Amino acid sequence: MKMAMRQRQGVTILQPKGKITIGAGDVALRDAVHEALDAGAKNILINLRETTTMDSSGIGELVSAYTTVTNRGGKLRLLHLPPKVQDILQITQLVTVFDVYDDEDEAIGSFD
Amino acid sequence: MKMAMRQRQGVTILQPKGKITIGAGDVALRDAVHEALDAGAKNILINLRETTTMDSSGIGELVSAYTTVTNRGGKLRLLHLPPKVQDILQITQLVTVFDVYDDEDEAIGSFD
Amino acid sequence: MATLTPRVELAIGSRFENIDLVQVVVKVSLQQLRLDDDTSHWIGMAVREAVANAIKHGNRQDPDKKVEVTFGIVDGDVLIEVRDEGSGFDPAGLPDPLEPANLLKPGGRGIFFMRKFMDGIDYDFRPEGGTVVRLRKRLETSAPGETQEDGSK
Amino acid sequence: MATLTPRVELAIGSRFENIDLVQVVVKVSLQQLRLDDDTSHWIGMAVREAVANAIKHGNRQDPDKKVEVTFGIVDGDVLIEVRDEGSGFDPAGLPDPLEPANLLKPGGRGIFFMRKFMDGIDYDFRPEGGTVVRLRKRLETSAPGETQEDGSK
Ligand SMILES: Nc1ncnc2c1ncn2[C@@H]1O[C@H](COP(=O)(O)OP(=O)(O)O)[C@@H](O)[C@H]1O
Ligand SMILES: Nc1ncnc2c1ncn2[C@@H]1O[C@H](COP(=O)(O)OP(=O)(O)O)[C@@H](O)[C@H]1O
Repeated sequence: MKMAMRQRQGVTILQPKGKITIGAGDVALRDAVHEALDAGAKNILINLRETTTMDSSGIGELVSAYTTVTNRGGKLRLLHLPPKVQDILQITQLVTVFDVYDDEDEAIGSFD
Repeated sequence: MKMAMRQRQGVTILQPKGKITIGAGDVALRDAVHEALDAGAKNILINLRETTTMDSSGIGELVSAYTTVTNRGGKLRLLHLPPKVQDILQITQLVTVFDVYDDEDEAIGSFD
Repeated sequence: MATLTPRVELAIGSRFENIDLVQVVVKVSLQQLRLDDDTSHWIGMAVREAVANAIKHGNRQDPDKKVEVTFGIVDGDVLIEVRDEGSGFDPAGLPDPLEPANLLKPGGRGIFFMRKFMDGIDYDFRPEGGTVVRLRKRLETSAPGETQEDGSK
Repeated sequence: MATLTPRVELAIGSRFENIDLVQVVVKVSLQQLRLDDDTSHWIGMAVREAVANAIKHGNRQDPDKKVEVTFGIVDGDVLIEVRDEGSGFDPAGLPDPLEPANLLKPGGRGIFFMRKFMDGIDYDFRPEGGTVVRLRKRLETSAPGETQEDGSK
């Protein structure tokens, strides 16, 4: 998994590319979120467009990231869910937890 | 493996797509050559551009096709060898047997 | 579950990287059965979870301990067995990841995924040690997405 | 050849379609070693030939007979073993496919390819029946293309 990180209007946008799965992408996701928080980020948007596979460990990291960011008074939101990731959030009922966007401008605006 | 067959200036051009390997493409290649011969073809050009893998059975079928066509007074030539197929013809010294072309017009012209 | 006529058997060392190897074998094996991509995807995901558990909880990532995967067809069902060398656990006592109290827990969704993605899953603990999980998928089933949505109320 | 520390073991029924399965396992296993694509391609081709022979000549395409493939690393060499349940043959008595008299023969290039693509190949015939072919590739070798060209004068 490769992770891209950029800033836009005070929001840190993370874009993982590849698998978010046990032993590989899960750790990379955690590291990136912690790096962003250490750099002072409050609001994080994770663009999942290029996430090809997410297993239960990947979902676990997403949930951990969510609680960590929220506990620090920030917000974590999701952008561009691929259909299979959407399916997985549905069956785990995590759609009720995450705010999900299909449009980057709208997602960025939502943090105001 | 998928086989395309067309005619140009009295030459039958076969274009196998995919693997020419034991149990699959090798049989398809043999069938196509026999079909062409039964339809009256004398000169056959095999375009290997889309051949992804060729094993010893595939090479065997190519040699069989060559001898069958030649024994009937026709000619069998090759067009667009991918580098790995080229390597295989090199190590088997079959480059000395087959006439190989990189340009379809030139290949077609060679049959005159 | 009756005898499994193995089509393919695979054994790997207990390293997470090897999960991809198992998944690719499952994928190519299912291609031979001409299963549609979606069905094949969800079966592959269930197998990932089973192998991840075997590596992590069963063999505790000891690379010298093996995970064995057997892939076969019995009575029109795809059957996949995943065996480890661990000391087992009690599958009856697992928390439900959909309970509000568990919704934000980082773990505990692997076996839940296997149940959602497959038509049957059962555990067997061998007297000589080692856990076997058997995953079953009916081939006549329609899209797996439907099964999941039905099941997740 | 010393003990083989298996990284991956795979067993398949004797059907030609399963050759793709073996090749994909070899490919993914070699990717983990970060071998370059070319080296990996030629090793995969050698394994195809070994498995094709095991299916065709060894097990005579009896789908109930198994071909077992073991993939491992020993002393920096990639070692791949392919075992069948056949009755063996005499590897010493094989015609040279480069002899002018053999150049246009349809068969007889499989073992020749294995020799060209690998750094070592040897046969073992088990007393209880079955042929084992061991293929070895040194990892420090440069491009396999070079080896081939050197070899084919
Ligand atoms: N193969 C196994 N061997 C031993 N324990 C296991 C095995 N598979 C699952 N478990 C136990 O069941 C629990 C739940 O597994 P699972 O639903 O996959 O979630 P997670 O792996 O995130 O904990 C694990 O935490 C572990 O205690
Ligand atoms: N695993 C095997 N079991 C029995 N005989 C074999 C095996 N592998 C090779 N042979 C014998 O060696 C011969 C040469 O094999 P090979 O070089 O691969 O060419 P081909 O398969 O085209 O004949 C085969 O024809 C067969 O008689």
